[in-house]
Amino acid sequence: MNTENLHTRKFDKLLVANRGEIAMRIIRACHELGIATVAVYSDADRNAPHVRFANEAYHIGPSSASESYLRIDKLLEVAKKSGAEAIHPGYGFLAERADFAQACYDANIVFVGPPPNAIRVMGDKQTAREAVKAAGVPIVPGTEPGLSNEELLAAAEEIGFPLLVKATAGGGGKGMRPVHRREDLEDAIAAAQREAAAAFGDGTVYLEKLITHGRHIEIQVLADSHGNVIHLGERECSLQRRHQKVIEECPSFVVDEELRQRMGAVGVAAAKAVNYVSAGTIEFLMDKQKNFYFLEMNTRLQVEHPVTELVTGVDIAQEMLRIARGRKMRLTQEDVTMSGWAIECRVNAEDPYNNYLPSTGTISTIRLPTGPGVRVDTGVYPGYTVTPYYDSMISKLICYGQTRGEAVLRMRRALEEYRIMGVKTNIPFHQHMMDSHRFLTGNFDTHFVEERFSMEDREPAHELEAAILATLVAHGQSQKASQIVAPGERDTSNWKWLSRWERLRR
Amino acid sequence: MNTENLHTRKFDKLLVANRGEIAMRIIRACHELGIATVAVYSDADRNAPHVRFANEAYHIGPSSASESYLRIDKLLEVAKKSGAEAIHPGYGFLAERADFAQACYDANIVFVGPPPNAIRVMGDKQTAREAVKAAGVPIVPGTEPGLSNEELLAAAEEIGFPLLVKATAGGGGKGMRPVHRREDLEDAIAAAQREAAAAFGDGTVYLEKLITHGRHIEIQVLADSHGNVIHLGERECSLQRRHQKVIEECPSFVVDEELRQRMGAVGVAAAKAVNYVSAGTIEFLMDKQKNFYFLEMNTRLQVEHPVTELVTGVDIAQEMLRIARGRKMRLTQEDVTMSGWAIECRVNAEDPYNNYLPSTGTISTIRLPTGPGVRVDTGVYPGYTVTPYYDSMISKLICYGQTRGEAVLRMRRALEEYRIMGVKTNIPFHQHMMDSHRFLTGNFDTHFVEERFSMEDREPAHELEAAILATLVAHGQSQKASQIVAPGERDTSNWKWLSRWERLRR
Amino acid sequence: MKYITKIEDKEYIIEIDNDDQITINDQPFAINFEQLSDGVISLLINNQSHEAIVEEGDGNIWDVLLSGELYAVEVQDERAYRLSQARGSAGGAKGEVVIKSPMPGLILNVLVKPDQEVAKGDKVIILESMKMENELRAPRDGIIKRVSAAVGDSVEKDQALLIIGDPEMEHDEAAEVDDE
Amino acid sequence: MKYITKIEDKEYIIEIDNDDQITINDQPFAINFEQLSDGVISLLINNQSHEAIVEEGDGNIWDVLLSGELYAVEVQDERAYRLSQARGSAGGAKGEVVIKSPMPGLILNVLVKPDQEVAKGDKVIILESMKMENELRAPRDGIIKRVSAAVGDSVEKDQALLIIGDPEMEHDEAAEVDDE
Repeated sequence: MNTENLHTRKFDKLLVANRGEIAMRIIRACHELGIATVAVYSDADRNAPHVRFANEAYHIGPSSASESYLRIDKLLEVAKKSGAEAIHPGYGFLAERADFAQACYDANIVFVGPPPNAIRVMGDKQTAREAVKAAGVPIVPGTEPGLSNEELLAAAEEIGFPLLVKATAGGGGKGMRPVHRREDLEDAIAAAQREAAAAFGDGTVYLEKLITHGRHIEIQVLADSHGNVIHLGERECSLQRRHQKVIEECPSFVVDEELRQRMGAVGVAAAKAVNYVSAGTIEFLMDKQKNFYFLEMNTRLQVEHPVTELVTGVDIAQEMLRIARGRKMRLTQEDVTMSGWAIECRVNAEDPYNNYLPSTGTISTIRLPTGPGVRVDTGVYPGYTVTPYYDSMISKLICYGQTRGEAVLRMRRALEEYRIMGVKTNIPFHQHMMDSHRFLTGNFDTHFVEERFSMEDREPAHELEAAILATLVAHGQSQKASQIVAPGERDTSNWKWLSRWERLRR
Repeated sequence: MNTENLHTRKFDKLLVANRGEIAMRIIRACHELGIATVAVYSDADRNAPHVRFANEAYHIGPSSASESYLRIDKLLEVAKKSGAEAIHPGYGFLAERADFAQACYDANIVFVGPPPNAIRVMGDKQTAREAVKAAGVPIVPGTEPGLSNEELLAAAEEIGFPLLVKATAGGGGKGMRPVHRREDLEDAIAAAQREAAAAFGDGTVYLEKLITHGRHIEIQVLADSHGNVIHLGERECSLQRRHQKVIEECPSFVVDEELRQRMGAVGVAAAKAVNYVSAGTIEFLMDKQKNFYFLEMNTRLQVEHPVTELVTGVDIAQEMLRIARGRKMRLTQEDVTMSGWAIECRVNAEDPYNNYLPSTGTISTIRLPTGPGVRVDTGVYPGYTVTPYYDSMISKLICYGQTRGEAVLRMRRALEEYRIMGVKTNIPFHQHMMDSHRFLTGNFDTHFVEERFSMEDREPAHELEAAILATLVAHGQSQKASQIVAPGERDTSNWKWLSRWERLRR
Repeated sequence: MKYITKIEDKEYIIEIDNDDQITINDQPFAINFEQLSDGVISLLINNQSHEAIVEEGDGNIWDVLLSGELYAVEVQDERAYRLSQARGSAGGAKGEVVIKSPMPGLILNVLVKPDQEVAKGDKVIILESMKMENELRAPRDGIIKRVSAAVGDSVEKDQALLIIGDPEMEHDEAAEVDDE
Repeated sequence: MKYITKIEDKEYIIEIDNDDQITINDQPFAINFEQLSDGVISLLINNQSHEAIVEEGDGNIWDVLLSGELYAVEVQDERAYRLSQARGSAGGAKGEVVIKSPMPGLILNVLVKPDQEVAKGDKVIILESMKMENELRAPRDGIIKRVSAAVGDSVEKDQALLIIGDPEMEHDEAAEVDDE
């Protein structure tokens, strides 16, 4: 098979070209396979857990990603210096940059991911559509990119409204705009072009029919370098805000075994169409009649991979490493079975009561939920400062149950146990969702969160208790403040630490 | 069926008559089923998580268990006051006291466990042996209790050596002594009687043939109040110190599907022999030829239940509650399947380098391992003081993998991530075990830990790094100390907090 | 000791009688308050158990994290309360709302002009940060009193961007503004 | 600044040249030391990453928790080191070992008498605690110099139970004891 420019061979030391929870996920998978790990860090991340948990760590530059985590030259330099034989890109940053995969190949380093060509083809919406179309994968009607605004306006008439303006280089909803009325089209094109230009340095956009009440359902695939390709079933990712997934689950409420196998087969075909190797995800949009259309393929490990791991029992991160080491997959399609239900809530630093505006600040306290059926993947720590440099995801909270109901109830329990102070988080959003009838009955689509879900109707349940707590603490502080000796210590914001310190001195 | 003096009916509020990690486990299971919880606490436990996580909490007395957690009158009083309709005893304390189950019944409170009679029969080694023997369960040859020392010495001749001296009221190895030579018998009987008298207020002992190179293998059963009894397969608990389990796994290295079903059937028969209802465990001793003999039945939730939960996907704690609510089990024997492998390490406050002496003290720092395949059940917290009042278990660290190898490697990773400071723990013991060839090849029995496993041959891997760390911290302190103003602050044990506090003030 | 404690528009009069009892709006509650070494607070109110983290914010505002929700609570003792009553509701002119930048970013668009009427929820400013366009909306009805941000400005966290005043207060407010 | 650091019987001479370099037994190491707000320490030694918790124990002993193992490390600067050398190895008479009660409990049995020879690993005292009989053993060969616990005593944590002296030192040790 043609997987040119792909190294697969055994390696014992790997460089993680990423940060945050996904760097932790990769480091853990490596250590569980006996692979030594090399971390890289920017100025902002010296104290991050991926630096502390890795076997080695190297500084690669300022906080801005363009000067650190996106610097291919520095990453390869560290790989050489540390003797790392492989590089894992994680997600985001360089994960879907064909030139990075190629550069690794040229440096005789194993790139833990697909061959450059697969990234290149799938990275461009247009070539991706052509490639999978040829393989018989259903796609959404639309235009090719690069048309003039006049041509776009004309094409819009044929496609009909509602439609989507999408950036060719886009991803994660950036540079994407839905248009419901002809008169809004021009503004939308302008906004999408501006945003895409800013985000990707390429403002090219195209049009696509908008599937209303569509659900986002994706198929996880695994492909080894020996031509074996399997799927691990679907994930339901319809709960999104501005095309950012916030809650994912496995399996999907609307997919039965027959449909699962049908979608899985299509996913496998899409992967084969580009001689795919490694873990990948084919995203589909599904309409009310359960027709599904190819959206895009993510040629990397997905944020939401854990829900599939819990339901299939397959450790996707470890499989990815085994495949990169040139091993045959241990699993055949027949070995893959799904049991139980898993839900993932993305805990973000944002204010659900104020239009989900990102919340920056320094985390003072964290206590994670533990116990049965609860998994937390996180990369933050007490003292971590949420900055605009990196995305606002604080952690992934994943709960498993024998049934969807069990998983939801466990998620409620885990969300209530979660303690994080110093930034606002969307935990109340998740709590509200877990209480929502529409969610519980699986009756939602990709527009549910934005159009038919509101935090307005959430009752703050414990105002009286909060009032009492604040009053008692304020009271305690004023009592303490009057006892303290040195003037410097009177700085009230520290009384808590002081009282702790006083306790220690006893 | 005769399950007299057993209430089973729906309840919405439950009192947890326990503390520590098992109280947490029960509270979580209740909240996941929408059941409100009532915690009780002794002087030592005001700040314990079970107090903080429960919906209500009541103080029941001094730290000594005999004045608090063992006070049936106080527990029933709190149940009445709080309106709790059910009581869960957890394990230890009153969990296997028939009089407590009876008292709950008399107070018209649902006891989450078996009927008093089942506890009574299984609680006495002798009646237990008779009951299961009648049901065709194989038992180890031995004497009945209450014999005079002369009679015991005579009986010993028939049974032959090696043999075990066991306390009738015993459990968890207390009042148990192995005897290999005739001349040691009298001393052993004396020691066992003394220890049993101290621990249980009853010094009665009996003799039992000692199965050498035996493995401890137990069967988890579930029985509902409608006469349905199923088993959830076996657990391997051979790794013990002084008859205290330290590491458990599911499944067992030596049990295949055929043997599993055979042992399971025997376990079910034993449960039926006493009209058992609720979750229970039948412990067997298995010799080299894989003959298995009934040891005892634990008529309660077992410490090591999580390994079975991870491998079968069944939430045993929740099932127990459903059964107590009078529900039919959702599962039939056919629904029970085992997939993957789970290992539990009991993290105890003890010094593995000094004869495992219990280590008392106050925990200053805890950081639990997280991430894929790792579950931690714990009841301790920063500021918790390990005292002789309660047992020395700090937490249960449970790891899951698709294979035993994966589970072991994950356990190594999790043990390395675990941070607990303030008391010595047996984490190095677990790390050493996870590296041990005998353990990895499943080649061990109940005497392995004490007779063929030593910490002596463990190399401290990071002495140089430890030396550097201590020196840098000491240096940092002396630097800081010289800058600090108020004399009180010079107290060196606080420099860390001070520096933290100083950081906060910036 | 007596405190006046506000959450949103609710006001509680809380009297701390002693270590294990408080009185709220003349109703007594048995309390048991503990702070753990990691700062977490455990509070029993008539045996109802609550775990929370409480940290001091600006002014007399305390942030209380309680079963997932973050509450902003204003606590004043009687003296402070009477003072603030005297000079009108705490902070700035009555009913005035300052819209601050929630994070560092770039002003992409300013959708309102001074003296313009806005309704709660109207978009007023588009701020780019974390590579996303973020819409800042009016927290309530009112009149734009001042706009201190312009398209293209890069702004810091908490930088004041514009001020919304009460409609009915418009005149004296306007006056005030002119004074400055 | 120069320190003499001991673990077990190993001794390291560690010189802290500046914030990012140290010299150990004349060999230089590049270091990067950070302490997090929760007290955890992250140390890079020639880019090798180590995470640890370090707390001060008694005397100059520091407890270092490093990938599961707890190390007891003695740190002395040159001055303190020379002093301790002068008056023989730190703490008590040379080679003397005090066996302390590791926890509160009840003395069930004392298996040795003063002047009795013991070998490393010999049981010396049976202590009941946590409802278990715990065996205290001799940490090394030596001679019992003093027994300060009797059967039936209930003892506190860290209470001295008996003292083991060096065989070869016996005489002057004995003398010392008599002096007291």
